Amino acid sequence: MAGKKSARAESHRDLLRQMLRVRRFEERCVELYSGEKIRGFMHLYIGEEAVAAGVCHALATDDVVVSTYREHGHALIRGVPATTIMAEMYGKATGCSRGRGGSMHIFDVARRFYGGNAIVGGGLPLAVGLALADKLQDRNRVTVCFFGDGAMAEGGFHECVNLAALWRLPVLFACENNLYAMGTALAKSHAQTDLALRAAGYGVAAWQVDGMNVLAVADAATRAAEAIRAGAGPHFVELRTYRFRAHSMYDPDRYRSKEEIEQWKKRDPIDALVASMKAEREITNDDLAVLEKEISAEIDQAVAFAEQAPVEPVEDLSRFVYSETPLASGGARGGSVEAAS
Amino acid sequence: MAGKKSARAESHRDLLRQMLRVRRFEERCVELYSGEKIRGFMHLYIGEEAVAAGVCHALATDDVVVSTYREHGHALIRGVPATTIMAEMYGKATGCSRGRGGSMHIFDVARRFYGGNAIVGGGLPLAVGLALADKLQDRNRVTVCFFGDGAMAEGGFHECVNLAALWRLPVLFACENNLYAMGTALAKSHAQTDLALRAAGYGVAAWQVDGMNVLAVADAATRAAEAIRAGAGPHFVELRTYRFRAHSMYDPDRYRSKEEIEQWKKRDPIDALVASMKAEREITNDDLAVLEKEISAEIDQAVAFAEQAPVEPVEDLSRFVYSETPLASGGARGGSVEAAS
Amino acid sequence: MSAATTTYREAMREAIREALRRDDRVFLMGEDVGAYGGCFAVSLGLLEEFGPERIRDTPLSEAAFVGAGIGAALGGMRPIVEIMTVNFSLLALDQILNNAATLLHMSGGQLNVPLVIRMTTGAGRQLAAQHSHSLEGWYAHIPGLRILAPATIEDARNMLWPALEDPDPVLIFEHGSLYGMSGQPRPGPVDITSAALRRSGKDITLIAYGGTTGKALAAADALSAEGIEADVIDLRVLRPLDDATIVESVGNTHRAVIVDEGWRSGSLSAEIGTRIVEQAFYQLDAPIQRVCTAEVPVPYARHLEEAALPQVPSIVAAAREAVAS
Amino acid sequence: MSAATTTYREAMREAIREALRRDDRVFLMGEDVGAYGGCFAVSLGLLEEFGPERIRDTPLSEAAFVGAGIGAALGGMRPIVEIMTVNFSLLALDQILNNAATLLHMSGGQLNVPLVIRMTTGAGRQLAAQHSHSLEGWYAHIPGLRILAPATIEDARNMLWPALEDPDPVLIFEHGSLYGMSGQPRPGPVDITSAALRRSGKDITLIAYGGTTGKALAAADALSAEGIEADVIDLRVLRPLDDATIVESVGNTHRAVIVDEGWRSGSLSAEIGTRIVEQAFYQLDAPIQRVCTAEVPVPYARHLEEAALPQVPSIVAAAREAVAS
Ligand SMILES: Cc1ncc(C[n+]2csc(CCOP(=O)(O)OP(=O)(O)O)c2C)c(N)n1
Ligand SMILES: Cc1ncc(C[n+]2csc(CCOP(=O)(O)OP(=O)(O)O)c2C)c(N)n1
Ligand SMILES: [Mg+2]
Ligand SMILES: [Mg+2]
Repeated sequence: MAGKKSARAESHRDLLRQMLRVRRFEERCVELYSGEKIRGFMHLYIGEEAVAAGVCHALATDDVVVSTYREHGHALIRGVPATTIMAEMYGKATGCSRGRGGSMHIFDVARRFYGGNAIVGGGLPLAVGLALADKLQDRNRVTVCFFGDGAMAEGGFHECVNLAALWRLPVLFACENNLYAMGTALAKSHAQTDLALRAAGYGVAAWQVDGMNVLAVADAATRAAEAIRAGAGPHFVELRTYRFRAHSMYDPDRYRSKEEIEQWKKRDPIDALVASMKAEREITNDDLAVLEKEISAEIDQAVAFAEQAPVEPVEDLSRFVYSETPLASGGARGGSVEAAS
Repeated sequence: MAGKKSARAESHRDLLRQMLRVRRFEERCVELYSGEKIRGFMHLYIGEEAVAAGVCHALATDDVVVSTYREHGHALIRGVPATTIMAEMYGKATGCSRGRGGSMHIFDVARRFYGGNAIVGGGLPLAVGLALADKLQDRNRVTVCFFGDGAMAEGGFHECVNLAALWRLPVLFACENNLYAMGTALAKSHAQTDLALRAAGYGVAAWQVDGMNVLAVADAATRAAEAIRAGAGPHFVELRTYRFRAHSMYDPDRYRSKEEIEQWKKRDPIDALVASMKAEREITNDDLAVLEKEISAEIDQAVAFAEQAPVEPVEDLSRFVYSETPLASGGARGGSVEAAS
Repeated sequence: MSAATTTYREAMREAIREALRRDDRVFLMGEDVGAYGGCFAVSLGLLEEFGPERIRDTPLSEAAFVGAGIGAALGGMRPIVEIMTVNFSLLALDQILNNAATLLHMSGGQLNVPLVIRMTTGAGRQLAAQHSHSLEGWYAHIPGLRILAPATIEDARNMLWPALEDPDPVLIFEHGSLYGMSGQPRPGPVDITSAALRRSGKDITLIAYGGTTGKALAAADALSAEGIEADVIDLRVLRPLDDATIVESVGNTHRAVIVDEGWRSGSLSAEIGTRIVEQAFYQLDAPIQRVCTAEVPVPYARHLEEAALPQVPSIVAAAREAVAS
Repeated sequence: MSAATTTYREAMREAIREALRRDDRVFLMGEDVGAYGGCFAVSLGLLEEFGPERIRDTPLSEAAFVGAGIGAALGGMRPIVEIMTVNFSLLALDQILNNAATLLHMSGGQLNVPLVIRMTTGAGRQLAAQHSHSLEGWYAHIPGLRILAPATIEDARNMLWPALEDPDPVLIFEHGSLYGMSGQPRPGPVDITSAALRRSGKDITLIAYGGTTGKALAAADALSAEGIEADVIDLRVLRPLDDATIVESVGNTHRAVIVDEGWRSGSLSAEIGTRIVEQAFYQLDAPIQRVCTAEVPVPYARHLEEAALPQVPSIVAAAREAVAS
């Protein structure tokens, strides 16, 4: 019993750590953006941390994550080092994408993190294909695809959910419903605003989850991932959440009221988890201070790493347009060639 | 009572006439295709006539029809003359599209027939836009858009139904579910094969209708069109039907069994209507013979028209790429310019 | 009527406002054109002025709302459809090519599509590969379309109305780097058929459009300091191309540099280069030079992005080489 | 190993069959590739041989299944995705450009996309405007892609395997008029990097690819009867272009005619024309001629369609003019 309880506390501490890492990392990003260290489009996840933390909690190391341009949170929690993410946003050679991607294009194949996609809905078919590859190669993995409420209006969403359902692929569709697509409120994007119900129309198991409650997210994602691993086909979770910040650094946030934002901030997922952990005596203020300090150190290190990193030589501009070496030959997995013919 | 009864009989006779016109017209087209008078892709509607007849029955003259490449039936019933359709398929200058469109691109703006679209799903956004124009200009019209079960897998379908529902546009989505998209059976296209249910997921009123029963189709379409005219927003009807012929003239029809086809032929919509009219003493064999003769004459005339028609001069190849005359100036409807500003 | 100082962005907004006032068939439709004020703030304030029926926010459904614009044009309206950026226009390309550009011909002259589509194009703001395309050259390949690229505040202000009066579909490409440009536009009208000679020289012709026009002019200034005088042509209209202006200039200068932010291979520069050889071969004294974007997905890092795009020094160098040979 | 008589269609089928046998990561996916036997019967019989997992029918969802092909390639498979025809590929163009072609660069070299996409292209069968596009020139504009256009039975038979071995995305364009062509292919391998000189002359270079290669060869025969001897280049690879073969030939003949079924403006012919001027300007004795498709949506009526497309007589006429000038 004590063991179970402490395991629970451990898992809560881990979820808290992950959310806080994202929060603090992005707060630093805001400063760095003002200082013009980071450029281009940058989309913050602040307020939505429970979603990435809860969903990734359900994943095994070889599961796959496909994300959007609002992906710092997914990437950090998935294990992409803060150093290489930061260096990427600095446009440096040691960035995870060698400075070619920036904030919207974090990739880390070793962590099975497949981006970072700046076309709304653009990652969905990749997720379907990655899951298809797993299925065809008999690997029992889950592919999670994050996307927003706005993305669900794109035709590609419809095609992909249908395809995944038709072929019973191991995809977890994780819809981050933060109620806005840039300045467009949910009810102006969708005739039917119950997004889980919409997904259920494809014959996919679909639930709505309180995306401000990391424990609820983790539970739902775990349940979905288990079902997927058991062969139940794709699942869909609608994670009701809210971004506390503007859509991007350019957005003057004209389309929603200060009051609405304040109301949602009262449901800050980090505050909520801390409060419940305190009530359960799972964490003290001292623990919190230690945690904050560790995270601060991690981010300092990331910034230092990015600051001192070299840039790619301009002569390498054209690298990676085409591959420099052939891939392993088809023969490598040719053991079943006879079986196939 | 007698008046009502004879009105019903009249309407049945009209429905029968329309279905028969399509059937006989296309049977002639098959001969002409073999004789290489008609070329390119040609898709026959034989077996599905109840759908076009029933749906068009519900329309007023200024309602709009948007169709597919399988549109001879819609066009003929909508009032596009058999002569100009036939001349079009002959590639002649007097064809409704001046020989530039062929079988897949019948247009007749005077009959408010907006094609003829060979990209699966390609007509859907046009229908949404035509309906939007009606709404913005306060015209109480219905726009019918025909499309197939296969088309519902395209992302464009999803976007268009959502948009029409969101903006409550006067569109009647008429899904001709003939159970196949080329050789792909319904269950291989859609994870969820209850298509009306799928449409209902967008918050659109949606019904499934027996598409082999022209009276059922006419009733359903009338009900939908009335609701649309009353401002109830878009409606969706799934018309369960079957094509008796192959997908196109090139299709060897390998993907379905002869038995299945024969089973469906027992439900021939023309035979069914004739039988019920006979039972109701609404038609005699003599009446039928007269009708057949009239239709035969109409088609003979269409063929003669097409045969003797001139072709477009080659020098006119580049006409109609850009307009030759400006449109009526914006000032024409400028009466409300002040109101708008 | 003396012109006040304004920006390219405001000029475009004023053009939209004028159109909405002049013709009640005109409406603006696209993602975030309303409540957000437009992704690049072009339509800021128009929702308040004209209401949500005429400043119409759409869901993220590029194929559907572009196609709906085509349908609305068929139905008698004069839609201005905004695609946020050219990068997303690929999702609507089928509608643009297979319907907007084709319906008139395919219907034997029955179906006009008096539609205007506006979109932002170009790179230069560290937005990385998926947000930095310059695909106007692709669109210029499509028969049935007219393609405009306003490079000046005048053109931003004055091209929209004639585009709306055009009975056929017109696409307007606004380079993202131009919105902040300020100046005093002369009042309209302008044509939407011809290229403009923005500067006169005798030694070489620099051909540019949209976002590269300013760079070509800057290069011409630099060249002038070296004693090389350049004609600078701003194409303005990418389809149909105004061959006459190009050929006349090359006929005078005998040398040409084409500046194009598209990837070199298969960009609009290729068409212009070949037209010059077809029509002015015997006037040409040196190989044509092209200054285009390097054939890489545009990278995020500033130094790499700068290296990838046409820049003033590379235009100057190309011109020098042409003059030297 | 003496070659039996076969058709282009069968050669392509045999290539797919070979790939499926050699490598169990290979699978074929697309609309009606299975139960229907392939829209153009290329995959006829393969479903029975390899089963529905490897011969995978898809719904009408071009964006999703092409994107899924990209994802599957990332996941270690070697997908062959068939898009029924180039006309429908527009619906998947965002995936091809923004993902397939871009992921490797954007990820700093991490994400290879070893994907092959096959599609039918071209006009000539009275299929009218929406079914007659030749858009391979557009695809040849995209960095990161390799574009192939097999014009012979050998190439249909032998290009697929090296395409599958390529670590990057390869698009194969099969001209619809070629499937019935028959002959005896020499056994492979072939390269997927170079153009081929299909005929040697000394007076002029005719440059063609895919569906126009045969027309160029027929024109060369006709010209030969008049005493004009032509080099005929079959480009084979549209990106990256094999400049060397082109420049070498033009260096010998000093005259060039480019034959391209794309609409003239902005077609691949434009890029080739400009490259010739850039690289062989001083070898050129006459303006370059282009024989392309007229700038109209391809019409249905046979006589209009024939007038719209490049034909042997127009190639002959262009060559005569080039030689005369
Ligand atoms: C296809 C496409 N259209 C438009 C955009 C511009 N855009 C970027 S993010 C965004 C809103 C997306 O909203 P949602 O899917 O809800 O995600 P969120 O940003 O709220 O996380 C838009 C319109 C884009 N990147 N891609
Ligand atoms: C976008 C697109 N993809 C593929 C095709 C080729 N194609 C033409 S009809 C068809 C099947 C359509 O099926 P469905 O929508 O059910 O209509 P039906 O032919 O059964 O009436 C296909 C795959 C096309 N024309 N357009
Ligand atoms: Mg959102
Ligand atoms: Mg069907």
